[in-house]
Amino acid sequence: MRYEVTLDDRRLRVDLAGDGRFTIDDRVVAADVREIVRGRQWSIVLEGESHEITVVTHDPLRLDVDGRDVHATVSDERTLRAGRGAVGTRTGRVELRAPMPGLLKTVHVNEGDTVERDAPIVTLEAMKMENELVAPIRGRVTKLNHRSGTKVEGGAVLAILVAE
Amino acid sequence: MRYEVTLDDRRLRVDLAGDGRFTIDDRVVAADVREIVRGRQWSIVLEGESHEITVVTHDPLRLDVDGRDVHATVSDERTLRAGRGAVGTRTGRVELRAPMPGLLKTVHVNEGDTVERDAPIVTLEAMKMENELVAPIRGRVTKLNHRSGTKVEGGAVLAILVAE
Amino acid sequence: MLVANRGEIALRVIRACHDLGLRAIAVYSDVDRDALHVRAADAAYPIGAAAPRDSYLNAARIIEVAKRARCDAIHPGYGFLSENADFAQAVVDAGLVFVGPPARVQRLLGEKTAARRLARHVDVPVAEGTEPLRDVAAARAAANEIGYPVLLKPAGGGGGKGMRVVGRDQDFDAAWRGATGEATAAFGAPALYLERQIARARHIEMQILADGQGKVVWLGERDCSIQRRHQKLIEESPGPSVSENLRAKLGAAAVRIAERAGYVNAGTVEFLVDANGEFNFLEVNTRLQVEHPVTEVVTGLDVVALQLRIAGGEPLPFAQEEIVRRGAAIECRITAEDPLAGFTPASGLVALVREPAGPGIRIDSALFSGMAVPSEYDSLLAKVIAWGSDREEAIGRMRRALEEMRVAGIPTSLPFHRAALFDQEFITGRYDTEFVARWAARKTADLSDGTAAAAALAAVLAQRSRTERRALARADDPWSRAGREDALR
Amino acid sequence: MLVANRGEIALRVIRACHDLGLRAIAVYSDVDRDALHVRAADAAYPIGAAAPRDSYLNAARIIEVAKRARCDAIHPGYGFLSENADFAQAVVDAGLVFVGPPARVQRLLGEKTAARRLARHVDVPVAEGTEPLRDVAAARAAANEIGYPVLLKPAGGGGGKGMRVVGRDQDFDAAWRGATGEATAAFGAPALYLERQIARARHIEMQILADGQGKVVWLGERDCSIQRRHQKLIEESPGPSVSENLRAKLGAAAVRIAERAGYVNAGTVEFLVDANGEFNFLEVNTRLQVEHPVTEVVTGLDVVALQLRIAGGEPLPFAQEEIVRRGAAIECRITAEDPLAGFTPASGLVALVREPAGPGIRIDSALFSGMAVPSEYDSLLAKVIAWGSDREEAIGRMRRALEEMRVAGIPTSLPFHRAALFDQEFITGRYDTEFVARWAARKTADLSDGTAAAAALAAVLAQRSRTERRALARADDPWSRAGREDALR
Repeated sequence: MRYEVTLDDRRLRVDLAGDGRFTIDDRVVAADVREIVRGRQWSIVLEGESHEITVVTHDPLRLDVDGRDVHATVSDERTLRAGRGAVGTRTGRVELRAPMPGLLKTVHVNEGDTVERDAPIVTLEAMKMENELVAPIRGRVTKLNHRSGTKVEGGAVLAILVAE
Repeated sequence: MRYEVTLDDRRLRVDLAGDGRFTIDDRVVAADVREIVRGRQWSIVLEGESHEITVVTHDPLRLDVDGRDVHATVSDERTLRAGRGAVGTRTGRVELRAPMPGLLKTVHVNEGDTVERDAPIVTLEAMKMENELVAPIRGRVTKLNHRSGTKVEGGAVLAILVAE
Repeated sequence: MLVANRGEIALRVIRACHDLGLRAIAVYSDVDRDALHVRAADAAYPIGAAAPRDSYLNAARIIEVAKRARCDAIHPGYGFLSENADFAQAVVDAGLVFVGPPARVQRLLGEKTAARRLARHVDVPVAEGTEPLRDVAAARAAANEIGYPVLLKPAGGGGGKGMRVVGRDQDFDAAWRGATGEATAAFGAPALYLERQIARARHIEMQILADGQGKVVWLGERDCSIQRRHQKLIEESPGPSVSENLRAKLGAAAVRIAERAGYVNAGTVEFLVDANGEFNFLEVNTRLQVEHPVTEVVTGLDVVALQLRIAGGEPLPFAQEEIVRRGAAIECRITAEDPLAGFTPASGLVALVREPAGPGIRIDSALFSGMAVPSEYDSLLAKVIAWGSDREEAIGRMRRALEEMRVAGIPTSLPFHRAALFDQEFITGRYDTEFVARWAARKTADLSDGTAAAAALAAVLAQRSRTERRALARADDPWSRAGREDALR
Repeated sequence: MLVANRGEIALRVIRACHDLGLRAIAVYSDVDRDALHVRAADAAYPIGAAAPRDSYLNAARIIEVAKRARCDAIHPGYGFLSENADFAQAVVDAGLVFVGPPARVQRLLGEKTAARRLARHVDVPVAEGTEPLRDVAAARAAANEIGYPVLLKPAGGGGGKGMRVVGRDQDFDAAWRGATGEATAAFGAPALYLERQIARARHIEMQILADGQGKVVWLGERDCSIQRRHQKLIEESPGPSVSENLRAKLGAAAVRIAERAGYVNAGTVEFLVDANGEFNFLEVNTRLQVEHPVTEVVTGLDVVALQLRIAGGEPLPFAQEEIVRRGAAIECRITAEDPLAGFTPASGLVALVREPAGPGIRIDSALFSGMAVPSEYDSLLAKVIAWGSDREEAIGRMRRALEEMRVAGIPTSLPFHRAALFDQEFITGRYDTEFVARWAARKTADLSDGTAAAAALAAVLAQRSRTERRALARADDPWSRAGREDALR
């Protein structure tokens, strides 16, 4: 199985062979891989170097790599063939979700607006604080799902942006 | 289901009703029970008091009760009806097992010997140390399974004692 | 002792009780039943629903529990009821001891403009500012007189809640509305006042202790300039910019204010220090503070244990000149906030925790694997405190500790803290209150080829593991259900 | 830096490297692949099978790895190769730095009767005893001359391994055989010597540091009298029986011995102190000791970091009179031994760990949930160190820390330590080296009715949970297999 992985701004190709060996960017790699916590933490000794990788969050995929913080995406060959990768990175469509339940204090934009990266989209009141949720990309606001003053669940899609 | 529980030298009867309520020594107890770690740790708030109970080892059953160390046995009504409780406590038959793999350095007794509680039965060499395993009860040695000089596995039954 | 709080500070107070051989009683809201403070306490009582007003702010219910559980005293921790004078009074009226300054002191110093007057009275410099403002028009007029930027602050309480920096006249009305709303929510009082905003200032605070016999001592300062929206993220002691001379002046000023106020128990006097070392009084926090461990590891004193002794009527067991500060300490507040997404708060299940340990490291934490972080409360999860014989050693240890620490399941502030400890401004100690604002959220990790290869491999394995478990979780037996829960964490 | 050890001490040395910003290279045997020291290190190399002689005692292999990984230096930790003069020499011969005293010092002091002669030479009192003994007949004759009880000790190495107290003539031959065997196993040298056994003595040791420029300082003493079979279980500093005067005398004696031996790096000079405060030199441990954190938290010095600096050729950065001791510290060695069954060692899977934290608590530990404790090595799992501004505060904190700590899956020494901290002899500080022998293994927990009810209920739930999971584990899909592994832990 072939995967394409991004780590921050870096891109790598990983091939997992049926026999458990694997190659990275077509180079066969000698690594001793141990799953320390099921589905969460691996210890990998690769050419002598010792690495511990922990999955901080799955969605988006954030890794703790030896105490450093790395954004990652993984696309397998099927989704690659189908022409789309991880949500948002290839289609250019990004969902802005509520990170937690709260009160939607203010909606700063209208559908159809084009916004810069980091522009405020909504203000969410939660944990006794007002939190500005900003545009993760430069793009057009194609959908706004909730009005100011409504309570929203954690994970609710508040807005959809399409890259411009 | 009815159980008989011993905690060190204390004996209690626990009844678990089908509806999740329970009684202890025929007294209905109001307890808020939470399993914190599956099969290992419970938080129990019982009449206001907060208890945390951890299963240190299953066999023998050793509990950590709010940071105190307690020996326990549990017998359910079926085994109670069958006339036998937890291993060793009712039949008077105790197995002396190797706590870890090692070399059986010396066997200090012969089959048929009657020994006092805490009398040395065998010396096991393990973890670079010689360890004396002593009689957990006063009783007669009815069986010795290994000779001096043999390697034994962890958990191997080294001797059987019957209470006198 | 009843501990009227939750999270790491409840556990901290329970530990102080147990260190002294005292019984500790916890209270908990519906979502905190499994919390460590509940399990560590000798007894624990439910006090209501998750929303603070239904539980941790429910003074009547808490006092009722304290009496039912036959407690002698209540420790409020920080936040919640800790600076509520009415609560302090109600505790005393119920025949219990309140561990903190008496209601009279809280009233006097809790009204922030009254505290400013008191400070001026004992010759402590106070930042240019106003009394509580009648309305937005009066406020705007005052702001124009003082000159922008100005600081809008709630008169009813401190701690950074409801504060707003206003840079220009046209933003004033919106800031006034926001600050009024937050002040009302946080302190039940909308009143605001204005202060001149001091540029590139440092937030320096002085820990004090006062016993019931009128003795007041200062323990040393903390530099808490690294804040975001007036919420502290890193604190240290000694302040890297504070000279021995300034320290003594701040200590003396803090003691004068405390003496004048008839202060009893632990407290903190906050100052703003400008680039020239000139200082202005800000406010008094009439309670234990989040960052008290920094002072504890430098002085070797147990501030919470001393709070309990003072509340029990004991005199302070040492004189000012017996307080010896040693080395340097730094605290990082690990919060459930995502610094890579504008510090948005996070809630959810903590799938995995590993806390750092070893030489010079102290952890005050409420974290455990499997913990559900609720969305109703402050986002503080754990405090990592590093001590060193000098600042350089403390920094080395803190970097290592942050590198060792793992929290998975929810985003935390770790990425910010890890970056901050390598920031040149922090290393040289020349930071100010704008540090976080200047901090560029996202730096790309500079991974070696080998590290990138290992990370890529783990990313693939994580993805596969998750996909497989999701497939398995379709079968509906108890095991796969448990598996699914694991997988979805 | 290559760390030629495992367990908590390997992690301790790696942390010291990281605190200083140095790269740390781990080595591991086949059973240690998942260990924390492997994961914490920057690089890690397998060095062979579980048996120590195939891995952690395999000097040639370790040096080869150090060269391959382009290390500059090797830190041996304690145990294993730490007091092996040939190894120290081989490291230097390979062009690497050995972090510890040079081979010449190790040879001189490693031969225990030579060390006794050296001590006598610099007017340090030495317990009555013999040179290495030719055979059992000569030994018996010497024993009868000194008078029973006597102590049989290996001449080839210290640390309590292979020591035997002999109470009477008829037990002598068996003790000789046992001690010869253990001495050969531990040090590769069967030679034994005799010392007079001092009744109700205290084991007091003095930490020293010496740089390459001939400067030697002492940091303070540790009372390590709480031992079982000469393996320490609790250590503290200051020694509760040690006067300021005795401390200065022991310090001066230790420095004289170190200077005479041309000592370099960290070391410990051990003494036996009798009920009258008279002291006798025992031996020098030419390495870092397990209990070094006790001295670190009292002095604020990082002994391992100082070892690295000294090995790098730096002079000691302080003078004797600049070393300030503050407060009191206690260390409990949590081992995989069952104190309720004669301290039999245990191995197996650690199902759950919770380590204590909070004010005054330091943890040096290799434990993690899911760890497999191998049977091949020393049983030390974790060290809990409690500091307090005085001994009473340190005791209070240690009691609380031990009460907080949880280890499940294998028995540990926790029940001993929990009981010891409430023992009247310990509380008053009037214990001696017979403390553990006198300790009655099993005290019945005195549970309140409510506590007993909760414990009984949990016992039933634990039993049911296990039975259910065993039943489920019969179905053979991946989940139930994982479940079974959990259940059988």
